[in-house]
Order: sequence, then C-alpha cells, then structure tokens
Amino acid sequence: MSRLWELWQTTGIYQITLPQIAMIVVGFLLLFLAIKKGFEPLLLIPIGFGGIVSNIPGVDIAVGDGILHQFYMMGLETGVFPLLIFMGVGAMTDFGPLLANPKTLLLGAAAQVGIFSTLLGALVLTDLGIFDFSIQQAAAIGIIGGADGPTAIYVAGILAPELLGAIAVAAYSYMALVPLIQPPIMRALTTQSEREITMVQLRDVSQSEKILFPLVLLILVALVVPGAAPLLGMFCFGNLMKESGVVTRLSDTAQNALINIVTILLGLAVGSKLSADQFLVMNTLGILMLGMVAFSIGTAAGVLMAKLMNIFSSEKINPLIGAAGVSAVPMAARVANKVGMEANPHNFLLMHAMGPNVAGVIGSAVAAGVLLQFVG
Amino acid sequence: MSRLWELWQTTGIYQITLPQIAMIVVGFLLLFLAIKKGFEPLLLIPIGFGGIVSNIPGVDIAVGDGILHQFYMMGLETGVFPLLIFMGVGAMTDFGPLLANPKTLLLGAAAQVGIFSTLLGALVLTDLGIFDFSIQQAAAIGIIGGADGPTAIYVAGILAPELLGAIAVAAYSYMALVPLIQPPIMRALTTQSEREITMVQLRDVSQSEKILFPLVLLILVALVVPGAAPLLGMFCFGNLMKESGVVTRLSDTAQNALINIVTILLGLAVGSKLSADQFLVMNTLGILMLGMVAFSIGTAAGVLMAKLMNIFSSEKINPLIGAAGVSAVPMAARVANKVGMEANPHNFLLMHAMGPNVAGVIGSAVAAGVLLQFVG
Amino acid sequence: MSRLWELWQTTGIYQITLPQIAMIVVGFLLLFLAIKKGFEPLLLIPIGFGGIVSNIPGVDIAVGDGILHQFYMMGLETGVFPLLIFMGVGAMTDFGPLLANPKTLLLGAAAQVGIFSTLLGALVLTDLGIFDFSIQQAAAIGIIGGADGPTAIYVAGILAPELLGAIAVAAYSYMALVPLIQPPIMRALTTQSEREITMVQLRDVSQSEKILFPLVLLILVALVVPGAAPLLGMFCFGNLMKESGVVTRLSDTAQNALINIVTILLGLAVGSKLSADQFLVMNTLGILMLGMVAFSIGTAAGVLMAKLMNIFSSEKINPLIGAAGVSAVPMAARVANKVGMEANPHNFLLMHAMGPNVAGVIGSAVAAGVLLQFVG
Amino acid sequence: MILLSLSFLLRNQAMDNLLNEGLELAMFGMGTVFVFLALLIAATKTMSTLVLKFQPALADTVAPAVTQSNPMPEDGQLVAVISAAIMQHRNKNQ
Amino acid sequence: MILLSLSFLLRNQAMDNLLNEGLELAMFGMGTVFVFLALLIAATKTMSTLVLKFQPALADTVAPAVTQSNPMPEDGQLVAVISAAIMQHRNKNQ
Amino acid sequence: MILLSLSFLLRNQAMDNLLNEGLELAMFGMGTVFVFLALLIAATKTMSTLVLKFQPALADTVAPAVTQSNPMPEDGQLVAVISAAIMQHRNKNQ
Ligand code: NA
Ligand code: NA
Ligand code: NA
Repeated sequence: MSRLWELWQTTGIYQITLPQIAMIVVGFLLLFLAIKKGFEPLLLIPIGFGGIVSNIPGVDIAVGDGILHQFYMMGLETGVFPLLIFMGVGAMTDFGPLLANPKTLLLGAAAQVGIFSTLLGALVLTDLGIFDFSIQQAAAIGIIGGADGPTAIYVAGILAPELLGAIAVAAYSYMALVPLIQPPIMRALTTQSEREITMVQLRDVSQSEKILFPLVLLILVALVVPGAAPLLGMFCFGNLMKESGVVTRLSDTAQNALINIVTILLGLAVGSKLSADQFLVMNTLGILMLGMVAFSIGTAAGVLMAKLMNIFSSEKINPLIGAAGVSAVPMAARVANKVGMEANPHNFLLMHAMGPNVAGVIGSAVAAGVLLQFVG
Repeated sequence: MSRLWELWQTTGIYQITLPQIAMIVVGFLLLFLAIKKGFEPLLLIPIGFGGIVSNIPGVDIAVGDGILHQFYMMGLETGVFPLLIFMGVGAMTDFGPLLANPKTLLLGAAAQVGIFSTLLGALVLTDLGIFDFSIQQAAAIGIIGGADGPTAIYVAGILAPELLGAIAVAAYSYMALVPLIQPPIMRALTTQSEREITMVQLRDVSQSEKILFPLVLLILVALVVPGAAPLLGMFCFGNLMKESGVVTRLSDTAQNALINIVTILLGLAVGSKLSADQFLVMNTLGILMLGMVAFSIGTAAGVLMAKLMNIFSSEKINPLIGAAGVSAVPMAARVANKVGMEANPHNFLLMHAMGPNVAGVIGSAVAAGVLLQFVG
Repeated sequence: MSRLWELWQTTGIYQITLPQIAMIVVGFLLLFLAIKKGFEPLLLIPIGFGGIVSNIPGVDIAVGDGILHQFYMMGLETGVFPLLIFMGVGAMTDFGPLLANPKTLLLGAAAQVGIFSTLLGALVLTDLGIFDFSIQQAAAIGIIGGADGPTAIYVAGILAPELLGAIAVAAYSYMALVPLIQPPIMRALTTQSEREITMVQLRDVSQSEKILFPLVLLILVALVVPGAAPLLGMFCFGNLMKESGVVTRLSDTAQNALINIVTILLGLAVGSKLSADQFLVMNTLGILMLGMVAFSIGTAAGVLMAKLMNIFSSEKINPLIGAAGVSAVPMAARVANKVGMEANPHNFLLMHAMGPNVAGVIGSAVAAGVLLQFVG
Repeated sequence: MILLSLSFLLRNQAMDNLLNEGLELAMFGMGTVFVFLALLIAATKTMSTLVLKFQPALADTVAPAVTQSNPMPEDGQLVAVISAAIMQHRNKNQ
Repeated sequence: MILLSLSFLLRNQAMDNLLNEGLELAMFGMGTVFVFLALLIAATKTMSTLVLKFQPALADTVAPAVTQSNPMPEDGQLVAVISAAIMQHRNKNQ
Repeated sequence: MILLSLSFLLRNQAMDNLLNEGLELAMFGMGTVFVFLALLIAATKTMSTLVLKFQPALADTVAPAVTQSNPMPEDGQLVAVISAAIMQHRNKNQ
C-alpha cells in the first residue's frame, strides 16, 4: 500500500500546482491563437507547446538537464538562435523597394520612438512604485516596440533573460495583432485626403545596387554603431548570399532548412521561460501593457514622421506607409495597403510600404545595438 | 632503421588486436545486413560504419576528442538526438486509424508485457549467476521489447550507457527481423477462423480530432506519467506541427532535413559504443538473447489481449493486429496484414493494424517513463 | 557634452585602426573575387564576410562570446565542421572513373609531392631567417598543396590554428586560380605529341564495385595510416551512403542541407581568424607565397609521374591528367580537359582526369594523416 | 564453512531483493501502462464525441484561419487569463 | 519619522537618477537611430548614383562570372593589398 | 665575440635539426602516400576482379533488397559471430 502511495505521489495530478495549471492554460491559449486564429504560428506553436511541457510537474524539462533547458543554453544564452534566424530573414528580404525610395528609411527611424518611450514608461512605472524594472529590463521591454521577434529575443536574452518568456510572448502576440492595433491609430492621425495620396511607381533597382546595399549598410554599422554589428552583420550576410546570386544553395538553406530548424529549437527554448515561477509575476503584466503601448507609439510616430516629411518635400508620401516602419514584416505593410485601399480602392501602397517595413528592421536593430552598447 | 620501426609501429597492422578485428567484422556484417538485406539501413549503416571506425587502432575516434565521441557527448549523453528523432517520428505519424478505433490502444498496452517480462528475465539470469545485470541495466534491456529505436536509445543512454551499443544493435536487428519473428507466434496462438475475422471499415476522422489528440495525450502524460513527458512531449509536438496545418515548413523540416541530420549523427554516435572493450562482453550475449525474448513475448501478449477483448466485446477484432502492438512501425502492421491475407486473401488488415502499431509507440514511451521515474 | 564625447568614443570611426581597415579591405576583395570573378564563392563569401565583421572595432564578434568565435569553438576547434563537409563531399563523389582505371591513383600520390616540398620550403625559409615557422606550422602550410579545402582547414585547425585564416584564404584562392596556375606548367613539361595522346574509353563500373570501394579504402586506412581515419572515414561513410542506394534520404541530406549549413558556419568561423592582429603578420606573406609554390610543384609532379608511368606501361596516359592529381575537384580535371582539347580538339580527357582528381583527395588526406600522426 | 554458506545466503537475499524490486517494478509498470492507455481511450472517446457533436460549428473554424476576422477578443482572453493567474499566484504567495 | 522620510527622499533620488539615465539613453538612442538612418540614406543614394553612372560598365560584369576570363590581375591585387597592409602594420609596430 | 658566433653555430644546429626532422617527415610522408596508394591499386584491382568474377551472382543481389526473402540465416550469422568473438575475447582475458 505504501508503494501505491509512493506511485501516486509521482503522478502529475498529485504534484501539480495552481500556477502550473494556469501556465498550461496560457500555453493552450497560445496554441489556440496560433492554430485557430493564425497568430504567428511559426513561433507561437513552439513557444506555447514549450510553455505547456515546461510546467509539467515532477520532471525536469525546462531546468537542469531537461531538453528545453539544453536548447535554451545552446541557443538563447549564447545568442546563436536569434542571430541565425536574422541571417535567414536577411536572405528572405528584398531591399528593392527601399532602394527605390531611400528616404523611407526615415520612417523606419521614427517608428523606433516606440522603443525608447516604452523604455521611459517602464522606468516611470518603476519610479511610481507600480512595477520594479531595472534599466536593463526597461530596455529589453522597450525593444518589443521594434516589432521584430529575433531582435527582441536577442536583446532580452542578453539584458533580461528572466523576462525573456514574457517579452517574446508579448512581441509575437502584438505582431499578430498589428491588423487590430494599427488601423485605429492610423485613421485617427490622418485625414481622408492624406490617406488618398497616391505615390509614383517605384523605379526598377539594378542587381548591383542590391548586392552593394548590404555592404554599404555593414560599413555604416561598423563605423557608427558597432553594437549593432552582430544583428545587422548576420542580416546583411544573409541578404548578400541571396543577392550575390552565386551561392544559391547556401541562400536556399539559410531560408529553409536552417531557419526552420532554428525556429523549432528557438520556440521551444523560449517556451522553457514560461514556467510558472518565472512568468507569473507582476512584471509580466507590466510587459504586456508596455508592449501594447510600444506598438501604438511606434505606429503613431511613423505616421507623424511621414506627415512631417510631406511638409518639407514636394514628392508626397502617403502617411499610412509610415505605420509600416514598426517592421512586423510583412503584416504592417499589408495593413498600410489595406487601410489605404479603404480610402482609395485604386491605391496600391503595398510595395511603397515595404520600404519603411524593412527600414524598420534596420532601425530596431540599430536601436538594439545602442541599448546593448550602453546598458549591456 | 629505428625510424622505420617507429613508422611501422604507427600502422594499424602492428597495433590491431583480435577483438578489434572481430568488431570490425561485426560492423561489416551490420553493413551487409543493411545494404544487401534491407535491415533498417537508415540506422544500421551509420551504426555499422561507426562501429568499424571506432575499432581502428592508434587513433581516437570513439574516445576523447574523437569525432564520434563528440557526437556521442553532444547528442546521446544529453538525450537530444533521440528526442529530436521522436519529434520527427511524431510529425510523420498519422493517428487517424487509432482515433477511428481507440480501443486498439489496449493492444499497444498489452505488447509492453514484453518489456517488463524481459526486465524480470534479466534479473532472474542475474539471480542464477549466468549474467550480471543491475536493475537499471535490466530495465534498459527490457525496453528493447518496446520495438522502438529512439525510445530504446534514449532509455539506455540514461540508465545504462555502457550497454547502449548492444541494445541499439539488438533493437534495430530484431525490428528488421519482425517479419520472421512474429508470424510463427501469431499462427501458433490463433485459429484459422480467428485469423479470418474481417473488421468493419474505419470511420473518417476529422481534422479537429487529429489536432486535439496530441494535446489530449500530452495532458494525460502530464497528469499521470510525468516521466514520459520528454519522449511523448516531443512526439506530440511533432504530431501537432503536422496536424495543425499552419506550420507546414516546420513540419516538413522536422520530417526531413532535421531528422535525417540527427539520424546520421545518432547512428555514428551509437557506433562509437561498439568498441571492442565495451561490446565484447558476456552481457552482450545476454542482451541479444533477451531482446529476442522481449519481441516474442510482446507479440504473444498483443495477440492474446486481442483474443481477450473479443470475449468481452461484440465487435470482433482480428487477433493478428494485436501483434502490431509492439510498434516496429510500420513493419509489424505489414506483417499482420500479410499473415491475415494468408488466411483470407480479401482481408485487408493494414489500416486496422496501424492503430495498435502507433499505440505501441505510446505504450512503450509510457513504459519508458515509468522505468526512468523509478530506477532513473 | 562629456556624454556626447563618450558616445563618440563608442563609434567605429573613433576606434578603428589602420590594420582593421586593411583587413576590411581584404574582406571586400575576397567578396569581390567571389561574386564578380566566381572564385570559390561558397567558401569565400562566408570567409570574406566573416573577415569583415571580425575587424569591426568595439564589439566582440571574433573573440570571447562573439558569435563567430562561438562558431569557431563549436566546429573548428573540434574538427566537426571540416569532417562533416568531408562526409558531404564523399556523398557527392563518383569513384567510377577511378575504379575503371585504378593506376591513376599513382597520379594522385605524385601530386602530394607539393605538400612535402612546401613543408621543406617553409623550414628552409625559417633556416634562412626569412620567416619563422615551427614544424607544425610548416606541415599545415604544406597541406595547402593538397588543394583540398576541408583537409587544409582540418589540419591547420589542429597543427596551427593561429595560421588557419591565412591557410584557408590561400587554399581557396589558389584552388580558384587553378585555371591560371596549372596550364603554363602543364605545357612546359609536355610535348605537343604527349598532349595529343588519346586514352581508351573507360569501362563501365558495376554498382557492387562502387559499394565495396569505400570499404576497401577504409580497411586500408585502418591498417596502414590510422591517422587519416577521421578524414577518410567520414569521406568513405558519405560515399557509402550514396552508393549503397538504400539510404537516399540520408545521402541527399548530407549533400544538401547538412553540407550547406556547415559550409555557412565553417566559412564564418574561418573568417573569425582574419582579424588584423592574427592575419597581418609576416608569416601570412610566407603562406601566400608557399601556397603558390605548393600548387605548382604538385601540378608538375603529377604531370611528370604520368610521363614516368608511360615509360613502364604500354597503355599510354595523357600526362595532362596528371595535373588533376592535386585534387581541386572538379576544376583541375576541367583544366586538364581544356588544355588537352587545345592540342587535339577531339580529345575529351574530362572523365579520364576525374580518376586522378578524386585520387588526389585520397592522397592529400593520407598525407594529412601522416602529418597529424607525426607532428600532431 | 559456516561463513561461506552464510555469505551465500546473504547474497541470495540481496538477489531476492533485486528480484522483488524487479517484480514490483514490473507490476507497477504494466499497471501504469494499462491504466494510462485505458484513460487515453476514455479521453479520446470523450474528445471525439465532443468534436463530432460540435463538428458543424468546428468544421469551418478549425481550418487554419488565414483571415483574422476578429482576433481581438481572444487576445483579451490571453491577457485576462494571464492577469488572473498572476493575481491568484500573488495572493497565494503573500 | 525623519529617518523614514529621508530614506524616501534618497530612494526618490536614486529613482530620479534611474529616470535621468533612462532619458539620456532614450535621447542618445533616438539620436543615433536617426543619424544612422540619415547617413544610410545619403550612403545609399550615393551608391545608387555611382552604380547608375557606371551601369553600362557594371551591368554585364555584375552577373555571376561563370567564365573566369582573366582573374589573375585581381589575385595579384589581393596579394598586393595584403602585402602592403602587412608592411604598413609592421612598420607601425616597430 | 666568441660567444656570439658560438650561439650562432648552436642556432644553426637547432635549425639543421629542424630541417633534418622536416626531411625525414617528407620522406616518410611521401613514402607512406605512395605505399598506401600502391596498396590501394592492388586492393582495388583484386576487389574488381573478384566482383567481376562473381558478377552474375552478385548482379541481382546487390540491388537494395526490398523483399527480405530469407534474412534469418544472416542474423544467425550475426549472433554467431558476436558470440564467437566474445568467447575468444573472454578466454584470452582469463
Ligand atoms: Na522594427
Ligand atoms: Na512499442
Ligand atoms: Na589533394
């Protein structure tokens, strides 16, 4: 009988705690959102599943020798996984629209206001005693506003690994919510006639420009923000492999087998940070709130910057594409296009919005570099 | 001249020992079986080749900084390789037939009798002084009866790494021999009329059920056998990726590039455990014998369980599909189909046998979880 | 203001040194050669790019926790990357032409004279006080003459990691320059009538011979040069996977996803050795010079060996295919074919040259094994 | 002599303990496997019944939602669930 | 009481320091982002202008060179650049 | 002065040792490469001869055996070989 009692003690029913149940429910919710609602399923399925298994009691999965903890140590503690994903994203990125209209880079800069105001917001909430964030943690939270998954995970892994789970969940959830978060802000800050602005068709960009751009970007990073070199270096490397046209097999692998393998492992590793004792803290609420604020401010700043540029420039920009500056590639560009077509059904903004969209990736990686350099 | 003598001393001809020659012959035999006889070539080619190079004298390949030892430390010592393979297998598994007829899960349970009776057999042989197995070793040997390669390797890697080579060789050899081991047992335990039983066609299973099944299984694992969570967690994760339909690129990679890479490395790593001094011990003979016993008992138990279920149920099961409960996917299911068609050429049992076949994977993973929890 | 000054001090413009600028220029030159001139782009793009980012000041990329240093520690320090590439190359190699005319193996042996005379050359230059190479370094430099990238990287990684960058750059640059280096030497050492020699068509080789060859080679390595077993073991394993025909999925992965992933990581890791302080040393000049000498002597030795063989054999060999013995697969074989067609437009030497070409891979791996065994 | 047979007995006892332990493990093991798979049968049947009951409703929604008609409520759900969980956890720990 | 309010003041000072640091970081950060992207605009435009200017010359050479018509000069270039760099480096360090 | 030239001599001796070592290595190395590849020629020719001799027998069996007509004897072979090896190993170590 005493043996049966011991056996019973090994079961999950006996050992499970309420917080663990709560986190398993959160994990299932993430799976539900990913599968049924199409919320960034590539990341949220591994993260959600990883979150569930990390809260199974009585077995080490997210700690010690557990498989998810091994993935975490292998790829997040070291930064290898987000950097490899960034390389793959680089190999998938087409800088053509940006090269055709380089001034849209400024929209990608403006949208990063979301990062820094959120950082300040986190510190103000700490000042007010509502939450308790260090400056490193505030910086890691701010980067959610970059709307770029691997950048957020890379920065959080270095500056605030204890918040990694919440930051990744917030970043990917809000990226999936871009079609809901952005349109009201975009409409509120623009007039009907602004939304109707049509833009001149983009010129063709030569292969040479596409090959040289990642190298120009790399040099500038080296000279101005070395702290952004790991992120943007890998990004430019991926893009150069693609555009050079002479290493198709490497570029294909970076865009497929390699990025897929790393995505699976990274998602599970992030999931290991969804264990109840790390995730169910007040700070998580703050992160979810601040992340939403970051997206909203970034969107607003992008739109307003476009309006500002229109004051000084004769060639008008449709301010809706400013919202695409937060990155969230390619969702935010699609949203700009959709809201634009509501105002003028013949106005196709998609390609125009792709410029600020990829500019936003560069912008947030630069912001990440600054943060890593100063508080890392 | 003394230099030439030194040179001669570095050659393999000078350094090689009889046991090393014997193991190289064993390695060639495994290659022969894999290539010429089609014995589980995906695993036995890397294992056999790894075994050969591990017995080359005068160079560190299976020890120290040797490449195969590095693969071993990287993937078997940590459990990463078998778990990633299990994820890939999950992404390849179709639970449809099982969902259409869930009671066949009991057949997958019954076949695990092979595991536990072999465990006992190993301890009895130790009691009789014929072999010398600890309870951990006995458990690792028993799991051969699970007829599931990655499960056996995962368990052996934790409970008895010193037996890993012999256990893996036995598991894959006997899995390849399923078409020879099972039919006589199946025929001996069934009557002609039992073998002729035709089964009602399986109902169609909806996508929703297929998505929910891995999650239901996962919850049950969490609540009842947390020790099985690493194995079944990765398995369910792979299956969910496949069935969710929203992460096709991840599922494809898990089923192809990733599982292939890991199979190569895992096979070579297992091969590193075929060095003469670890493999050429009396216990290896015991393992080969007991492994055969395990398969036979598992087969018998599956068949008998099906007959037992027919006593209590009106909807008759063809007892041949009980033999598929040992797993050895999909070989055992094919064997059940073949033996069934000998009795009744119009009786297609293949799909019916797939249910117990995948149930056997779950059953042996649960058994593995129990063993890891109690003697790990 | 003092804060602005601090900010300025973090920029690359402030921190960069002349040697770093020089190395960044070298990196761009490698990219230029790879992209515009088609110089071994699969390796020189990652190496060149890695070299550039490794010389960005103020950020750890090639040292400490930097991503490229992690790749280096993961794959070059351990030897894993070059060995996995060798496995993939094995899976891509067709030994058919070699099996049809096995005596061409001697041409692959002769071409290795380049390795050992370069080794001696490096020691003579040290003796003369011009450079300062240890015997390990001299051996690592000599192996450039093997004209085989992964072999050179594997050997340099073990014998002289401090020279790895220069050796890899020299090896791949000269492999790309084979069409320029070899023809003058080939023409100088042969008469017009020798270059016109036509060779009898190669016999068909059976599948059995192709399966058995890697095994025969492996046994011979085990018996004679165990030190070559890691390199040739992985090579034979890849080839056996391909020729066995029963593990197509593993062979395909070894030839594609796996080798591509490893090539990216290996190239970047080699690039990490192009940091100014390691690369901008006098010894690098010596390596570039000696590497050229190694290629030239290897070419000459191959051609002369073919002429020597013609003295003793009735079945004449076109001495041009001797030059293919340096390996540089398949470039050197194409060069032999091209020079042959200049002499006789109807003389197709390509398939005949593939024999010594792959023999050269075996030959330099054996030479590498000897060097590792005696000075490793 | 006595010592020898005693040590033999002791050895046998140790062995029998091992056998006993093995028997216990085998019983608990098979028991757990059967209980687990029986529970899985029940759970699977329940799941299938529920799914088939709501099939008309589910059939069209289960397909990967390419259009995100109205995901907001669910995210509200997410934030609500997480918040509730944190609150509960906090109260418990105080 | 006095101590308490003092500690509160001190805490606020520490807090204000944190806020100040945050403000500085935000200003420098946004500044760097804007300066960087503005420089990138300039660099990109310059690059594009140069490329378009030499386009006729570049157009055909940029395509991956399958034929290596005359690569030697470039390798000479490589060796020359590396040599020059090493010499310079050496002279500087002497 | 004497010391200097002595040290120069000593240095040269050390150098010559290095050169000698290098020469030895080069000779042994080239020797091994040639011996190895000569043996490989012999082994390959023997292998090919044997294969071509038994080709009719081998031709159809070498193709990956999809059907496992009668693999049992071979497994018997495997167990027999392993058993024999273990026995031999054991006897030797006793
Ligand atoms: Na961004
Ligand atoms: Na099983
Ligand atoms: Na070679």
